[in-house]
Amino acid sequence: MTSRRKWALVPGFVALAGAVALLSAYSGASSSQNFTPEQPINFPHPTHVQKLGMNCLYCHYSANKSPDPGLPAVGTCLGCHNPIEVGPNRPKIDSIPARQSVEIKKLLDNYADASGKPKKAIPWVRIHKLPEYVHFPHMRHVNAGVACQSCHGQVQRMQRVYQFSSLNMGWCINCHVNGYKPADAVRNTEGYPTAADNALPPKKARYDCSACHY
Amino acid sequence: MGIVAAFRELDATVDAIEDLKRQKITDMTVYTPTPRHEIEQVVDPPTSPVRRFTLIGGFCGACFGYWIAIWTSDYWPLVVGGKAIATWIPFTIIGFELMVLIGALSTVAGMFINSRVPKITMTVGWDPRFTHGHYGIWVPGTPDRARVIEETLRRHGAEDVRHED
Amino acid sequence: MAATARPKTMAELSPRPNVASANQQLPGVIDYEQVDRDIGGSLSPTAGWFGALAVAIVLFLWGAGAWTYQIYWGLGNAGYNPPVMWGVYIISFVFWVGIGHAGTLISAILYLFRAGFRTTIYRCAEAMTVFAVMTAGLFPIIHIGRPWKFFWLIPYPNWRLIWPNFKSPLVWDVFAISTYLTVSATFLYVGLVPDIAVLRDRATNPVRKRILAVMSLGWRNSEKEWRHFARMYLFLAAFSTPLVLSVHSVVSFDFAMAINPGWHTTIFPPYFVAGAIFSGIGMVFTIIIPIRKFFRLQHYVTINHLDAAAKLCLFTSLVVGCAYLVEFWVAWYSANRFEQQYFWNRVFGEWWWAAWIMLTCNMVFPLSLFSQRLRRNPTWLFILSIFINLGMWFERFVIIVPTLSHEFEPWQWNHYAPSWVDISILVGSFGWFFMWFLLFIKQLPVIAIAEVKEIVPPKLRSPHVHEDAIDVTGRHQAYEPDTPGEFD
Amino acid sequence: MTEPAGSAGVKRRDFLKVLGAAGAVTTTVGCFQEDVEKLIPYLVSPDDTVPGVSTYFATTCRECAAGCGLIAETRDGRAIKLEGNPVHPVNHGALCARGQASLQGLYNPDRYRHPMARKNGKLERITWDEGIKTLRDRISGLGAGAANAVFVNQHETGSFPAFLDQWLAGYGMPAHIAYDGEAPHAVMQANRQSYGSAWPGLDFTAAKLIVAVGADFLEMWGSSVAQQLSFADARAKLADAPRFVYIGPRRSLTGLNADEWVACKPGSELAIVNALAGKGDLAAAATAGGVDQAVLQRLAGEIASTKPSLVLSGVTTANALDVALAVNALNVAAGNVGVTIKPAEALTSFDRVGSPNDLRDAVQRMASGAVQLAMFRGVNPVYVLPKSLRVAEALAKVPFKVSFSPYPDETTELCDLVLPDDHFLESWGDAESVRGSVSLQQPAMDRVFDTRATADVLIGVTKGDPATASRIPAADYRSWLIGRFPGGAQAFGAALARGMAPGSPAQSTGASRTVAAAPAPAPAPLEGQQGDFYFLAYPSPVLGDGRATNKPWLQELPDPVTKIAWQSWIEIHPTTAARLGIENGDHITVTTAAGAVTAPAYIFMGVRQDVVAMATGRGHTGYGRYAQNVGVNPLDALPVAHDASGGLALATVKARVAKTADSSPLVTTEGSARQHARGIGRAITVAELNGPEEEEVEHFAGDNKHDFLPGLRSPVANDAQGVLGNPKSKDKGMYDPEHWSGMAKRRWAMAIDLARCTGCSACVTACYAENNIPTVGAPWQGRSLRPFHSGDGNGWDTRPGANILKGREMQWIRIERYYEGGEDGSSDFDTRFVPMMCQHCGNAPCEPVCPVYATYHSPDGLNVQVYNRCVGTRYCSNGCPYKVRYFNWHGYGEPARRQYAFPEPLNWQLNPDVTVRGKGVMEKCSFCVQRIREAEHRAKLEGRELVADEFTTSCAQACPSRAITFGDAADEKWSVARLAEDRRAYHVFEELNTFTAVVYLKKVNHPAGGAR
Repeated sequence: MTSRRKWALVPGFVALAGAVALLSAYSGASSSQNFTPEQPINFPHPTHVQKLGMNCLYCHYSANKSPDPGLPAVGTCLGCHNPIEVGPNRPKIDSIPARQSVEIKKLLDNYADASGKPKKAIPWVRIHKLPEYVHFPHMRHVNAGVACQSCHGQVQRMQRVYQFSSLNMGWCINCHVNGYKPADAVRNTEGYPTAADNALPPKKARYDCSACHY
Repeated sequence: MGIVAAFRELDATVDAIEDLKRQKITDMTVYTPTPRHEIEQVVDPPTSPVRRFTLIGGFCGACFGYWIAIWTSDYWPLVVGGKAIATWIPFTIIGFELMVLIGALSTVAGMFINSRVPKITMTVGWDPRFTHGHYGIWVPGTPDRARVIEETLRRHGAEDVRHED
Repeated sequence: MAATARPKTMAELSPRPNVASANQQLPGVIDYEQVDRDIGGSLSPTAGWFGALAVAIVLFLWGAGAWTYQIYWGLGNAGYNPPVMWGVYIISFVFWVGIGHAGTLISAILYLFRAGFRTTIYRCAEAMTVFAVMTAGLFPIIHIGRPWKFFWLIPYPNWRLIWPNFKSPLVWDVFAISTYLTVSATFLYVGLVPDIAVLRDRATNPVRKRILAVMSLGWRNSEKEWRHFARMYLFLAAFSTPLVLSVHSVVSFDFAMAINPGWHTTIFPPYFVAGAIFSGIGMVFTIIIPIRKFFRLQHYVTINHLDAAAKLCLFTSLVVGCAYLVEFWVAWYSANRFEQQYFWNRVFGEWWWAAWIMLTCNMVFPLSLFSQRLRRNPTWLFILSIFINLGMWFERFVIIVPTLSHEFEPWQWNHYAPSWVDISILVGSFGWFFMWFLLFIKQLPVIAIAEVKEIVPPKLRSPHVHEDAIDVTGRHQAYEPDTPGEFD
Repeated sequence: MTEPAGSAGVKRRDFLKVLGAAGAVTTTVGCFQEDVEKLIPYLVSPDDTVPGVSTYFATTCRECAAGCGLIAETRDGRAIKLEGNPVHPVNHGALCARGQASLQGLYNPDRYRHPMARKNGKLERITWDEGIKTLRDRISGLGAGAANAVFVNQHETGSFPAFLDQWLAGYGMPAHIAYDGEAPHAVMQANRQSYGSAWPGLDFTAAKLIVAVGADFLEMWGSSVAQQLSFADARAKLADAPRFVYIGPRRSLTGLNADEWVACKPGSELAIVNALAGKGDLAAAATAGGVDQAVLQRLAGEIASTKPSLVLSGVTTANALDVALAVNALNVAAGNVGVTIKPAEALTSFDRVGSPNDLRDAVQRMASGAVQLAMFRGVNPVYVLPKSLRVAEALAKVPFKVSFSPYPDETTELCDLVLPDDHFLESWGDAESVRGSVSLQQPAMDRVFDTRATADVLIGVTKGDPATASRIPAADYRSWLIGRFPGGAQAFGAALARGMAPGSPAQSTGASRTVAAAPAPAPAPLEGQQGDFYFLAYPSPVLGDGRATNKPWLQELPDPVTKIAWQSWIEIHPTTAARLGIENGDHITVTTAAGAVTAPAYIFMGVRQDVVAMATGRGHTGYGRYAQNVGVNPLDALPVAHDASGGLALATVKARVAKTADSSPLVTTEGSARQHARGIGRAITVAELNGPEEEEVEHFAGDNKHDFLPGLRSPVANDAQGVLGNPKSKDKGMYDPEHWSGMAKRRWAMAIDLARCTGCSACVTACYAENNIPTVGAPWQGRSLRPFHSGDGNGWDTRPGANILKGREMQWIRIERYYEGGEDGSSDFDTRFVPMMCQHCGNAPCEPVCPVYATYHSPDGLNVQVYNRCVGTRYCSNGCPYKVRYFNWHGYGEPARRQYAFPEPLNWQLNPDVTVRGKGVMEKCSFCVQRIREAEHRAKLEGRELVADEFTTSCAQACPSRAITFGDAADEKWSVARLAEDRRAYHVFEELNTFTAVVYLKKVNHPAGGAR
């Protein structure tokens, strides 16, 4: 009897091992999800988006007309954070050195000269990085009504930006095949989808390899 | 608790088994260095159920082979060489190979299950000589039968009879 | 004692004769104990064995080094010469897979046919199969441009949501080869279990005994075990038979499925299977003849067995030769200019030398086996087997290289020359193969103990003349040696 | 334009590239490292560019004198591709291989990165101020010696020569010497005499007969792109096309395009032309030329009867001028002037070219020690003049030598001061290609290195000294140009958009040289010389006079005629070779009175039996890693001989040929030059063309019907083609023509007109430029450890083109050159040029064999190759009947590897839209899928459908003979759909049922005594 029970262990163990192997293979392992690097300047998205209500496209100015979303030039920052001229745009805190934040100091000290001219580029650390053999046209997605947050997460709430999505192929394909619900866009931008939104059919996209790989 | 006997000769073993069976002692285990039809004949066991494992395993394998090939091809339909998405003819190869693979493995599994290997423990009633040159008979027996059994075994020329408990 | 009746004769006990071992085969073997002694005794390592093993390991390491080098710098260091995109690696792949086939043929198909001569050589052949397929399996990986991505050929659920292309002959290969490896390895192992049990009980060294105990799965030679064992063995053989035919057919699809001249023919599957068995038997000779000599097992692997195997070898050689000729005839008859120009180029063009090596080694030399004296001459069989191995390697060379170098597009016609990397890895593969084989023959019985015991006459109470034969029905048969001096 | 943040921007770009390449491999060798990438934004975002979207600048090509218009595509501040400017009167949007490759001049890794001066024997880095000051001091120190100063400038049109002369005159220096080693001086002088302009417009379309007497008008003779466009248009008239006869000792690329070749001895052209003109004795001419009198008879008749005709001369013998004059006389007599030869539409490219005679004279003055200061810009006398002139020794006598060359060429390495010039894609300028219009040259991008435009340097020199500061009021050359531009800055800015403007550049005030060039010594008459072979040097169609040799694309581009790359060769006739027991690749030595050269033999039907020919351009001893020690220079064996016009005479010497012991394989991409009756390049004669259409071959039972469904769709590949899909299946997915994506509606296809194709190979280089194709022939890219072979000591195969010797070139599109006839060595053979690229089969044999779907058929009819999915089994290549798949044998795309094909800064050119392939991956022509997708994106953004012919592939765009047409065959609006219906249309290897998407249109032959 005991020998019989002991004997039953062996195939059981094998089956277990097989199941574990399959599961581990299926989970999208090799993804740098949640990559949260330290940036040269700790740019507070919440302040700019939520407090000042700036639009993503103000800084990422080519996201709707180019594959490359575009990064704000130092000049763009200095448009507001200008060390000399006191303009209407200029944030109050800049004028009060005592209350001037460390990060703005960094900006002004390292990347702009006293006259308010950009001095050198800010070496931002790249977070959302697709392999070079994947061609991701931002403008197609933005113009199709995909909310930035759907892929990048609620950046307007992130004190420090991190990689929200896994960005692996299955993640892309799921949306391309099953489609993107316009209601999700509303939800992702902290809105409440109306019945009309919910009624809209999901937007599908090509799942042909050569749509992204060439 | 029982008696294990070792025999030198094949015919002696066969006679002993026959005799024991005649005495309605059937719950014995026979050991033989190599499969002999003579012994199989006198023991006259039921046919091994291993073949069922083979059949079921092979059938499942073939089905799984066709299924995985067709399902994956249809899961992401990509046309190659102008061929249809799910082409059953080449998939027959997959079906066949998996039939053989799973069929064979389940056959082995069937053997293991039926003959209770692998054995974690060496049970009683056995002697190393049985893998060498000797035939053996092990009869788990109650003391009351013990004498009769030993007598029978010895009469048929058992080289050595041992009581175990 | 008097009370007992006259003991029944075996004739009365068993009306039907034991088919598996009806013919007397091993006059030199007297009883079961002798089998254990002889075969068990051959396992003690010798200096010569250590030397051979060392050589094998060195060759293997050299090949492994070459492969590492190739992975770092890219396949460019191999001799590929586009459009000859396949070279030594695929040639060796087909070669090694072919080698494997004889093992399965001998252990499975001949088992089903109840061919008695297989008993003493099948273990050796089966082991050869497993190690040959292990070797072959490496080559597709060595051959591809990004070996580290090889697992993409295996269907497993993945986050890319994309699966292998089951229409590709290469995926068929993956299935065929892995199935073949698994089944033949299982076949070898379960066949070994009773013999391991024998070794376990004979072993004196406690550590070794422990290991063998685990490997033997607690096998006890009980009649019940034997019964299921026999069934399983039968079905495994029944599975292996179509498997061995399918595997090399699938390998031949790698070529037959492409439209290239010289590849795109329906004759390929039978042609390849026959060639595979032919080459395999060649390798069996290469292996078994030295073993039989150095392990002093001549009275197990007898001249009769070699003779029978040689006949098989001759037969497959004739099949292969026929296939060669048919290819030429079809090329001529097809009136297809691509085919015709290609086959002309194969024999009289740039590759004439390879083609003629193939034809002489595989078609001409084996004809010598029509002579019984040569069939029964181990030395000649050994020499011939070397030629066969060479010839069969070149057969694959002739199939692959001339086709690719002389295809549809004349502008892209090119030559081919292997580089030192190709050669090193080829040599390394032999090292790898023999490393495993040498380890095997000194650790596990190279001849199937249990099955040999089947054909050794069992002890019976009725006395008989010692060195003469007793068939299982107890009848006495005087023995005449086939050839003088066969016992030494 | 505003620039991205200096080198940081650069780093980012090549990081992107490299990363992709590395990304493929880092996982490979097993070292996983979390490589952190930096994003470098602009400092001030430029208003006119969008990151990730190309910006285009109209400018002018300065690679040769023709001055074609360019459109430079820049991405994130880097020029990544050059295309012809469609509105330009010379090239009408086409561009030759050299023009394409000028990008590799811009990004050449061997460019000087800063000014340098010779200190204690070797060149050391200096600042620009030092450099300019040194030059200024030297000039002011000249005093009277100024009159003997020499400034050699590459011949170029536009304002700079005038500006330069003005500047020189200011210092009392003689006007500069404009040198062009490739210009046919004799022809130009004759044209000036006969037509009043150096290069009248040539209208091939108007001609009914073209006779070229050694005039290689598809190669270095004149403005090849313009001539090729016109010639292709003429040939495209099919039945009415002009018959083309080529007369000359060697059948050049132009000759191979001819219907008939009259192989005459060098030097006998004059007699033949006169005879044809009816002025001379046919029999004498025939014997002199070693040609059949009957042929000349017939030709003379043809010329007399066929009007209008076009006769061109381009011989390089000592009597070149006489020949040219005779030919012009013939044209005048035949009334071709104004019809096929249009002085009114003259090209001005060669109007003010100086003669090599002047340079020779200058060199001799240097040798005499009279010259105090020599300045060189864009000219490399040490290389381009025959060795027998001893230029190096002459230079040694000059106390101070200045070079403005941006490359370490042989001359510059001897100079004392190097002030590297900007590349024309970095600097301002103008050119005059046709009279009355200026084509402008503007920088397409920021400087790659610390270089400076020579004009600005010269201005700097004057500005630095108060005495001279007033001479040139303008701050820099740009403002100087604007200053003299009609309409000023406003008009200038407006004109830049098109790159063209009416008007004419500054004319040189022509302060004539103080010393007149002494006439050259008359060369010895050819016939009297020693030796039984004529030695014929000719400018390479790809490398010209050698100034293009430092560009890997051009080194890798097989010579259109011999298909040899990365190597020099000596052409010899099969019969002669057989007589001398010479095999292909045997090294043979050609010895002339002036010297000797040794090179591998190439057995070629296209040279006379008594001629050995050799291309210039290789054999540099310097000029950077790609040019150095590759091949030999035929000029080493040439005497200094000039024709009456002062042009360098290349066919003036006889030679002895000796076979040497050693031999080396030819670095050729050619397998078999014969089609073996496989119908790859097909031709049709005019007679057949006029005759009835041959009926369809009917198919035997069971054979698949070989004809296409509408729109080049294959009847078998139902799903693949989107039609006839399995009716039972509910969703045929994206392969359903009704699928919302609409992909399956299209079938991208290509039509190639062999009647137009001249085999010039511009498409090949264009493909390299567009698709990041690595060059693999550089000496360090070979295999490692070839035992028993000579390597560089540590075991590397350092033979130039080592990979190509193994057949590993990566030409996604290649030009196959097949011969028909001439097996007996006769001069009567036909050549078929077949551009061969992935045929994008409807039923592709490569697709089903791929185990991982790395190649498959996309709904819009592309045979897609997914690099990142490829595991490299190379099975697809075996399956491909066209052998158009190429494998990355080494890490050509991996900077860490020795074989890296894009050493910094060549990688700046890489096209960001195309993946750089790592090692172990298969690649092939993608029909420029990145352009297809880009067009689709654009259309989508503008909310419209694709417009017919709105975009095309790189090869089709560049093709100077407009032989390639790309488009959607399933949509009649696209022109390719029309061409697919042409009666000349055929598919290669149709019998294999591959249903290719590439349609070839048969070549049209005009045999002697043809249909008209």
